[in-house]
Amino acid sequence: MDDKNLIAKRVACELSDGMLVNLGIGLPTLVARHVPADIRVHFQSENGIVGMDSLNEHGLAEDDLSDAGGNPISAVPGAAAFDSAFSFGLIRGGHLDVTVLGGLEVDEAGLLANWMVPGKMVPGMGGAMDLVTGAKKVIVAMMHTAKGAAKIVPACTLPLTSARRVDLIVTELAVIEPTDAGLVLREVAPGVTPADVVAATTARLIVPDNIATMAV
Amino acid sequence: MDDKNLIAKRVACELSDGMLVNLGIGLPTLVARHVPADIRVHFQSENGIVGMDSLNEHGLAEDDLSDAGGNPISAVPGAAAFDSAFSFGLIRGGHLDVTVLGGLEVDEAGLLANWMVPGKMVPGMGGAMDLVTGAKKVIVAMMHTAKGAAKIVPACTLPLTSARRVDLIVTELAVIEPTDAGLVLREVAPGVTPADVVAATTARLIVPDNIATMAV
Amino acid sequence: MCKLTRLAEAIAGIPIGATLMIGGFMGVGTPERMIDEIVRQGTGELIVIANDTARPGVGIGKLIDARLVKRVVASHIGTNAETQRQMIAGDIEVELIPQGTLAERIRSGGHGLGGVLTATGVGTVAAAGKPTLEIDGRIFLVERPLRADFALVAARQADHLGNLGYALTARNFNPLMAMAADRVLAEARSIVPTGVLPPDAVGTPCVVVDMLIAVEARRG
Amino acid sequence: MCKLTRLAEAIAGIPIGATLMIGGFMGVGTPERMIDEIVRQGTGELIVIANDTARPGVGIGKLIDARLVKRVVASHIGTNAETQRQMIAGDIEVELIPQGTLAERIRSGGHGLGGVLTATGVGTVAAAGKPTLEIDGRIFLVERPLRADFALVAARQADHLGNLGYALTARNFNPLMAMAADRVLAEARSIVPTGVLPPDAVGTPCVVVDMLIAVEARRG
Repeated sequence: MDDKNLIAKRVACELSDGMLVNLGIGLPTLVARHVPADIRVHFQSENGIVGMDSLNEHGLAEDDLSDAGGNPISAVPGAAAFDSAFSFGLIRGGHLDVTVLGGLEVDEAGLLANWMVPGKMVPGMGGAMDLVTGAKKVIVAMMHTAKGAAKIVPACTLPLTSARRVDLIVTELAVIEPTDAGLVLREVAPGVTPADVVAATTARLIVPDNIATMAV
Repeated sequence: MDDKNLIAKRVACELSDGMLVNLGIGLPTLVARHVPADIRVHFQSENGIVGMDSLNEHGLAEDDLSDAGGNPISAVPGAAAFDSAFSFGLIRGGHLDVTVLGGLEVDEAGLLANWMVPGKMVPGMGGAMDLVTGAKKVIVAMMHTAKGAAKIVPACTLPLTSARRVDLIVTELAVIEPTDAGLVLREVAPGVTPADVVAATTARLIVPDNIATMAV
Repeated sequence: MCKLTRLAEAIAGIPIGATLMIGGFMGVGTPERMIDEIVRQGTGELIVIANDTARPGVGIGKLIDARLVKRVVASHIGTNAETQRQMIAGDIEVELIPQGTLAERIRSGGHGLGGVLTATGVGTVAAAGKPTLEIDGRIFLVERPLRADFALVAARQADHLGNLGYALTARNFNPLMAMAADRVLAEARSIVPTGVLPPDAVGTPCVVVDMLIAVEARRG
Repeated sequence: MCKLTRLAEAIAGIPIGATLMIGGFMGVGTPERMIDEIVRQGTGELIVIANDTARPGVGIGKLIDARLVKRVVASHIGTNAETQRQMIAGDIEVELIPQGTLAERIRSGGHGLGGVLTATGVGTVAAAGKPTLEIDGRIFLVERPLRADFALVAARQADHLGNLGYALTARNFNPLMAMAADRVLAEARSIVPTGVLPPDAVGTPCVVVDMLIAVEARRG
């Protein structure tokens, strides 16, 4: 299993039956592939649907049905469509159980920056600020480092996505939980030691005695 | 023609093709009967429909289709249904061309009181406060007096419906326009003199030289 | 996750003194089966948030008749003389809210907004005690969000997942309330297999519905 | 009152420098015929309020390619390198707004509300210069309503009166924008006789639509 699917598979363990879940573009979309067969998770695409599904057959793309990246998708039986105000009512109103997003930086306070790099990349926040502020549980799914540089840092240097602390960080090396006391290392990937994680992290990590190995 | 239909017919002259119109319960509902045949007016019922029509045939009542009084109605081809938030978005957002409401009192400032009599009748404002505050044009359609007592008064004694000045008052005696200068007598009913109107009104009325006779 | 629940069991979960949002407008689009069951179980001291109390013997009026309501938050009660009688006698407390403000306050509670800024009510008794905000030279009331312990909603159709489809003016407050309560109980005139209700006909997505009241068998 | 208008005539009514709301999300549910006609007529210096600018050659991206836009108000532009290029060169001004806030600000403009109270953006650069309000101990931004001179919306179906029905994710911002502009121009994939679109399938009632773009004849 490659790093990204390892991350996605671990994130999928956080999902349970009946949940409403929003997956960010990129790595987070892989999570849908790893949902256990015995539970039903409702995937929202913030452009206006609950019950999105991937479109695996050629020739069935429909102009009026796409994901938040504008790509053709399918819909499960029992899907529901709505406008953008309602879609963000679901997100902001506490109806969204889990959002899984990528990250550029997460810091010791558990704050996320994932929408811009001043002077370099200004894509816009899209729905990210609403998702992080409004979802019941925020999971950051990302590679632990970028070109060798730590992404889990003492304090974000990039503009924040929200003042709300995220709930879980899942990388190819570790599962880390932001808490009142700071970032707690909860799990390491198979073959990875706590020391490996600490070495790849510039933020202070709280390393408990008992650290589980990711069940992936 | 009885007094109430005379009022309704005069109010109907204010309507033009394509307008969105909301008629209050009671006297105002009569206005629908007097719309000229060569124009199409869209009637809103604030409980959630544009394109309401009266139900004239027995046996066609539908449980899920009623007016704001809970009575069965019909719908014209091209009607649209929606929830209460959208319905009041139409009203509050400046999309409603005309609202026609009954009145308990209208005063020299053109302010309307029509939703309660303290200690006597507390029905609630329903949609009246939104209608008077939000509609492009507010027409009060009412009998000129109640049991001999003037309803067009120097200053409302009953709780106001809105701080917004109404645009026109139509009674069985007169058409009166609230203006910056005060209440201006614009028209009298056939057979009624300006002096008759003044006598039935405790508010100061501005009586211009040229007063038309209601074209009813 | 099956949301199908027997009527008696669903209503038994509502404690005395609970705050209920109840859909419907003058009894149209009101969850009649749930109301009848509350009356049967006698769950009292309720706080009811609804557009109106309909008429005696109709919709929410049945809860008033049975004296199960201690407080009503509504836009009008003028069609129900019994509500007015209990109010004047001091047996029931009534808070009146302009209808558009009521709808928007419920939406605000369900959509996670901090409240509503509306010009409706400015300069009237409805503004009493409420903060105001001036925006572009115009005064708006700051109206707070409304939420409830339970929302009792009625739909024309539900599917097996709990998606709800509404019809005509029976829609009214139902989809707004279904977003604004801790527990959402829905009844539908018919329950169809998942997939029968097309995505564009769903007014309330199943994810916000907690219980779907089972239909009683008519055959056999 | 016939709202049917020829495409060229409808677009000719949009002056240089106008503020346009344009429906669609990454080109899905975007009024492509109207956009193509704006490009053909070369109406420039536009202010565009939309979720995004899609991609070069797609939807609103075509207006960017043609350099007809001086200012964009959107939730993201990351999928359009040309928008970013023009922004960095100082040829186009970009205001970024969180997507849920953008949707709600447009709704607020169309529904006559004084603005939106949202926690989204608090403590971030999106809060810069915005007033805040504390409600129940929680801080909310006061976000202002948005309106435009014109809304350009796309529907799956329209009827002869101008009622609009949307499909799936092509709905997105269209019904919100159709409420929030002085003039509303709609195009639909098909226009059906009045009565074909049932009342519950109407997403935008005809009363807010000013012009319905005529379909070009395909037969004969």
